[in-house]
Formats: sequence, C-alpha cells, structure tokens
Amino acid sequence: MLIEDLGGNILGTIPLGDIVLYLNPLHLFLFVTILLFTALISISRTETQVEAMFGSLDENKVAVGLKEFKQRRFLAIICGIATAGAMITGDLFNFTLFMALIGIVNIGIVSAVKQVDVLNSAYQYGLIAMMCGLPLFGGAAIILAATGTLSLFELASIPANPMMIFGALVMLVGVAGESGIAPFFASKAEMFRTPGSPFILIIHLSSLFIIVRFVEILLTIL
Amino acid sequence: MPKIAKLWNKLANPKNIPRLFAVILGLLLIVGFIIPMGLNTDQIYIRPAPQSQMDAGLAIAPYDRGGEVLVSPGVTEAQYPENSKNLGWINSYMTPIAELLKALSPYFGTSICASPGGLIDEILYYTRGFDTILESSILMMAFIIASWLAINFTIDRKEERDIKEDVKRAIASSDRIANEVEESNRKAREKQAKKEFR
Amino acid sequence: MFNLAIWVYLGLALTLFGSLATVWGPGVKDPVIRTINTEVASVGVSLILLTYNSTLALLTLIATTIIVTLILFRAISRLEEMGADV
Amino acid sequence: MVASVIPQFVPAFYSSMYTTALYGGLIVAFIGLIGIAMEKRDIQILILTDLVGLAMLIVVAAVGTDLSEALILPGLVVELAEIMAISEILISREMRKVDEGTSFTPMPLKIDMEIMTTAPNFIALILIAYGVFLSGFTGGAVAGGGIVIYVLSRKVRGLPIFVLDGVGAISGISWCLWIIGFIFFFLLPQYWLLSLFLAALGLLLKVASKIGLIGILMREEYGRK
Amino acid sequence: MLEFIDITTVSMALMIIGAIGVVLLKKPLDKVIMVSVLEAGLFLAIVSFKYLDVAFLTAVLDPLSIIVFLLALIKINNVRKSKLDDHSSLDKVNYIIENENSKGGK
Repeated sequence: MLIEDLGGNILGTIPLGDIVLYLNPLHLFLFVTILLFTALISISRTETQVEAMFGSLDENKVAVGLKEFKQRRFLAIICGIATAGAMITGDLFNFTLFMALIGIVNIGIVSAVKQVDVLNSAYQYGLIAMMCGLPLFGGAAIILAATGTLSLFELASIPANPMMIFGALVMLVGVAGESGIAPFFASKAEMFRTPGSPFILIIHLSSLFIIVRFVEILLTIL
Repeated sequence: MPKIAKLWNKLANPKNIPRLFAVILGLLLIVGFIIPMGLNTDQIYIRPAPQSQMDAGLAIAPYDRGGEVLVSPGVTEAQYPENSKNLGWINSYMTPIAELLKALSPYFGTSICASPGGLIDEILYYTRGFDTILESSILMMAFIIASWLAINFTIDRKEERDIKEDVKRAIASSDRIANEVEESNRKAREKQAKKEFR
Repeated sequence: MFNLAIWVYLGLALTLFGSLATVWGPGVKDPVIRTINTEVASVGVSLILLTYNSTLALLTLIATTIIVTLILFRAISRLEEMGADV
Repeated sequence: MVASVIPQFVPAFYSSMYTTALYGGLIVAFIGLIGIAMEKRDIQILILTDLVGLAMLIVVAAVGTDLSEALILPGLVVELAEIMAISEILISREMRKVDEGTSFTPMPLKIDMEIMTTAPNFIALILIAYGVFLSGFTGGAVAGGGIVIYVLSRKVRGLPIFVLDGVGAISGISWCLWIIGFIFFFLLPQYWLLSLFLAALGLLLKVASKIGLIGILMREEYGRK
Repeated sequence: MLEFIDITTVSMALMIIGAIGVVLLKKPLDKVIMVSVLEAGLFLAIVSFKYLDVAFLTAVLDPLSIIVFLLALIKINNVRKSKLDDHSSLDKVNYIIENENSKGGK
C-alpha cells in the first residue's frame, strides 16, 4: 500500500540524509496533538495522593518532592518529544530507536518514586524493554535483509514476501511488549499507582500514539 | 471457565509478565524456521568480501572505500544520495596522525577508520546521523535515571544529605514498629484474657 | 588461506554452547557462575563479528562487555550484601 | 583501482552464510527466552536478558553490509544503557524493601592486589590516549574503560555530588556539541570537516564521561581500606 | 606431520578448551582462569585475521576484564563469609533503628 492511501497527500519532507521525516495530514495531526499534550504537562503541577492509614485515623500524604518533581518533569517532556518524533519519522530503524527511547524514559518517570510495588512493576517492565531490543532491532534487520532498504518510502513500493511479514510480526511483538498492550498490560498498569498524574499520563499517551503509528507503518509496508 | 479466571489473575501479576512475553517471543522466533529466508543481494552500503582487502594488502584494510584525502570522495551508496551534498568526502578523509599511521604500518586499518573520518563516521554522523542522536539520547536518559537513583538512594551520601530527615524517617519507622508490637501485645493479652475467662 | 565459513560455524557453536551453559549449565543457581558463563557466548559473538569484518563493532563489544559485567556484579554483590532474596 | 574492489552486489560469502547466522541467532535468542520463562529469581532474569542482547547482535550482523555494522553500535549502546538503569532500579527496590530511611554503606574490601597498584596508571593512560585517537562510540567505550580502571584502583572513597553533577554536565554539553555538528552538516554543507570534528569529539566526551561515571559508582562498591 | 599446528588451529583449540573449561569447572576462580584461556584464543584469532590494532586493544582490555572478575569474586566471597557468621540482616537493621531511636529521644 502506498503512503498516500492512508494518511493523505504528503505535504512535505524534512530530509536529514538517509532519514527523511515526512509530513502528511495524519502524521501532522498526531505530531501536533502530542506536542500540545507535552506542553500542557510541562506547565501543570502534580496532585497529592492521600492514603488512609490502616488502623488509625491519621492519613498518609504522598506528595512529590521538588527534586523528584524536576526529574520527572524533564523525563516526561523528553518522552513527549520522542513520541512526537516517532509520529513523523520515515525510517524503520529510526522508529525502533524512538521506541527504545520512549521505553527507557517511561521506566525513568516512575523510577524516582518510593513505593516498592511501583518500583517492582517498573523493574519488570524494564526487563521486557530489554528483551524488546531483540524483536525491534532484529525485526528491522530482517526487513533490511529481505528488501535491502529501511526507508518507508521504498518499502511501501516493494510487494510483501513471507520474510518481510515475519520481520514485521517480530517487530509487532516488540512494539506490543514495549508499549504494554493486550496481554502485557499488567507490568505497566501497576506503574500508574503513584502520585504525579500528569507525568503518568504521558506514559499512557505515548503508548497509545505509538500503537496507532505502528499499525499505520504495518499497513504501509505490507 | 475457572481456568480462564485463573489465567487472568496470573496475568495481573507483574512478575509473570516478562516470562509470558519471553514465551510468546520465543514461539514466534521458532516460527521463523518454516519461513524461507534469504539475503536480498541488492543492498545499500555494500562491503567487499571478508578478508579480500586484507589479502590485497590495502593499508586501511577492512574499511578502504576509495577516494583521496580532500581531493576526491570515496564510494558510499546511500539510500538518498541527493539529500547528502558531500557524500563520500568524510569517507575518504583522514586526520594527519592517521595518515602518518597509515604510512607506518599496513595493519592499523581499524583505528585509522575509527579516528575522525572514514566510512562508519560517514554513516553514523552524516547519512544516518539522526539515529545517532537518538541513540546517544537513550544513553543519556539511562544515565540520568541511573545516576539520579544512585545519588539519591543507593550510594551512601549520609554526610551530605540532611541527616535530620533521615533521623525523622527512622523515628517514624521505629514508631510504626513500636505500634505494631503494642498491637500484637494487646491481641495476645486479649487472647489470654479470653482463655482465662473460659 | 583458511576457510572463512569454519570461523562463523565456530562462533555460532561457541555462542550456542555458551547460552546453553548459561541457561542450564552446572551450578547456574549461583548468579556469579551464570554471569561468568555469559562470557563464552560473548566471545562467540565476537568471533562472528570478526569473521564478518565488523572490527569496529568488535572493539565496542569487547569494551562494553566489561562494563556490563561490572554492572551485573555490582548488582549481585549489593543484593547479597543486603541479604535480599531475589 | 580501489573502486573495483567494492562490489556491485553483496559478496557470495555473506549471502551464503546469511541463513546459517540468522538461524543461529534465532536459536540463541530462543534458548535465552526459554531460560527467562523458566527462571523465577529477578537477578537471574537480568543476567539472562544479556543473552537476548547478544542474539540481537548476531541477527543484525548477519546482514553483512556497512549499514548493519553502523546499526550494531546503537544496539550495543542501547543494551548497555538499559541494563544500567534497570539494575539500579532493582538495587533501589531491594533497599526500600529492607529499610526505608537509613542509608547503606557497602562493605569495605581488604585486598592487596599487586596489579591494582602498579598497572592501572599505565593501562589507563594507554586506553585513554587510544580512545581519544579513535573518537566516536568506540573511542568513548575504550577511553571509558581506561577511566574505569583508573578510578577502581584509587583508594579515595567516592566523590561529592557536585563533582558527579559536573561530570554529568560535561557530557550534556558535549551532547549539544554533537547536535550542533549534525545541524551544520545539513545547513552549512561546506563546513563538513568542522562538523565532523564537532560530532566525533562530542560523542567521545559524552560516552567516555558516562562510562567513567559508572566507574565512580563501582568505586563505592569495591571500596578498599 | 605437525603441519596442522598453525595459528588458526591453535586459536580454535584454545577457544574450545576455554569454553568447555569455563562451563564445566565448578569454582569461580578456576572459571576465571579458563576465561583468560578463552580470551587468549580470541586474541590469537584476531591476530590470524591480521588486525593488529584490534589485537593490541584486546590485549590491553583482557586484563581489565580479569581484574573486574577478581575484584567482584573476592568481594562476593567476603560477603558470603560474613553472612555465614551472622546470617540475619534483620538484626543489623533493628540495631540501626534502635540507635536512631535513642538518639532521637523517643
């Protein structure tokens, strides 16, 4: 399938050597949306969680300290920018690197908290992110071997063969694991049980947008 | 039906997720064995056959891609040659030290190529430079996370951190333990009282 | 000249042997022994990179293997010291 | 004369070995993944993911072009970065489990290795000099290895936070150098030589300072009396 | 008769012996010795491919990995020994808390 069929006419390209970022209405819409969200998140404050303590009338306030707040806001902004970049990139390997960046930043956003449960799920998610190195980079390499190119423009015009489909499937598993969809949601869901909601929100948003973009890539190259 | 419920419960535990992921990925990789695989010979950035340059006795052996320093560009087959105006110039460039080294011995091709200039630099910095930006940002983010955790939690920085806070936390935790001990004492006493009453 | 394919086969064999030993080898219940066993697989991969003439990648692999080993050993010894059961 | 050395198509060796190497890589990955699925302890899984990373290197290297080599380097560094962050999270989680407030001092080590007093200066000097000559990722990793061994051999314990932050700032600034170099490549193509040096130097400083900081973390762990 | 002994066969033999030795030996320190045999095999392989600069760097980096192994093994050995003496870390924690408690005047 050609790129034009899915996202509308190409409005322009940003050529950076072999890596061409291309802009069509769909990608531009996703790009602008995620950047708006990032801007909102960067200016918003965090909430304070109040937990009732067990066995007494006191309550336990879980607030976000200033140092922690700065660290997490920085990582959240990077996460937003990385997601925005993944929306408009036109290169398969570049996309996987954006994916890896989003994965590591997601871990970082929750790593600064003090709850053991949250740290545990961040660790388990990190293990998945490490394993995802194989399906993401390996899948891109298999597609490269099958077609001799990594550019989405070229891949769109090459008819699919079984090896390409296999590479794309491997990549799909990688993206599913790294963004924590369907069977792998538990590792990420546990991470949300921590104060600092706007930063948690960007974890959610980034995986949502990445899935949309990857489905579009799959439809393009197959 | 109860089996499915059990399965869902298992999926809700984060500890099982990496293992589930590993199983799924492993099974998918095994599927790869029934799919016909083969290398498409029409690739970009082709390199010569292994050891052929070494056997030919070229001075910068595995990475000689032609060209003369600041005179003529080397051979680089990029995906979009029209996007890179100076394609091949970095490929053929060598620093003066590297040229000296090249004259000295024919066996230092790798270090000559790794010093500024050479084919890999052309790919990493110029034609696919954006990859390198991302990749070094990944390293930077990972390091920011690790060093933040290390400085704040895992390395001993007691003399520099405000000790008061530490003491406060310790008091709170010991308070909690004392409460728990008291609680269990109370329960034990109640049990005792019940027994005696009976 | 010797046959290059033999080197690739040797590298793959070493990697397979090393990974099998890492997963099911003798005494791998101890994380230290498991970490040392990964060294075999790493040398196998180095051999493949060498045969494919990716010498720069080979250099980087040798340097990063040391760093990864260092990080893993730090985690292992720190956990043992804390008496954590993971 | 040289141009004729570079072939039009992928040499027969690479295309004939491709399936063997790919299948080998897939089997290694499969073994590692099954090992992960059967393992219960967290630290063991962390070690086994290293195997999966090695399998990824084989799969990428099997393509056998210059591009695949350029793709291996990011893959390697990504694995290194992730293993560093995740092991730190594991340690921090366990420390929180044991005790919330009080900090933890690693046990000092009483060893007297001959090599730790005589060799490091020499090895570190060689490695750093060679790394500076190489530049880029490879040079950064090599020079970083030199810094690691130098730091490990010292007996002073740790560094104040200010210095740690300072070294971090150096790597941040060098990252900016490299970005400027990259932008120059496309905005002002006639200065490609300048941008090449900016990029090479920036990347070298960045990677080397990062790995050197890992060495400082280790310094705390293997602190000797 | 002995013409099959050249640098390539020797390096292959070293690597195979080293790999088997690393896996089959039980004690960590014995394993480290076999790791150095394995790495010597890799060094010879690089030399037989004529990449002398890579070989030079391998020769410098190999001792580094051995040092890392030794340091870590000695440290872990020490930790395990001291764990045998008092194998409950909980006591230590309680002790610290008690200390703080008395300091805080609670």
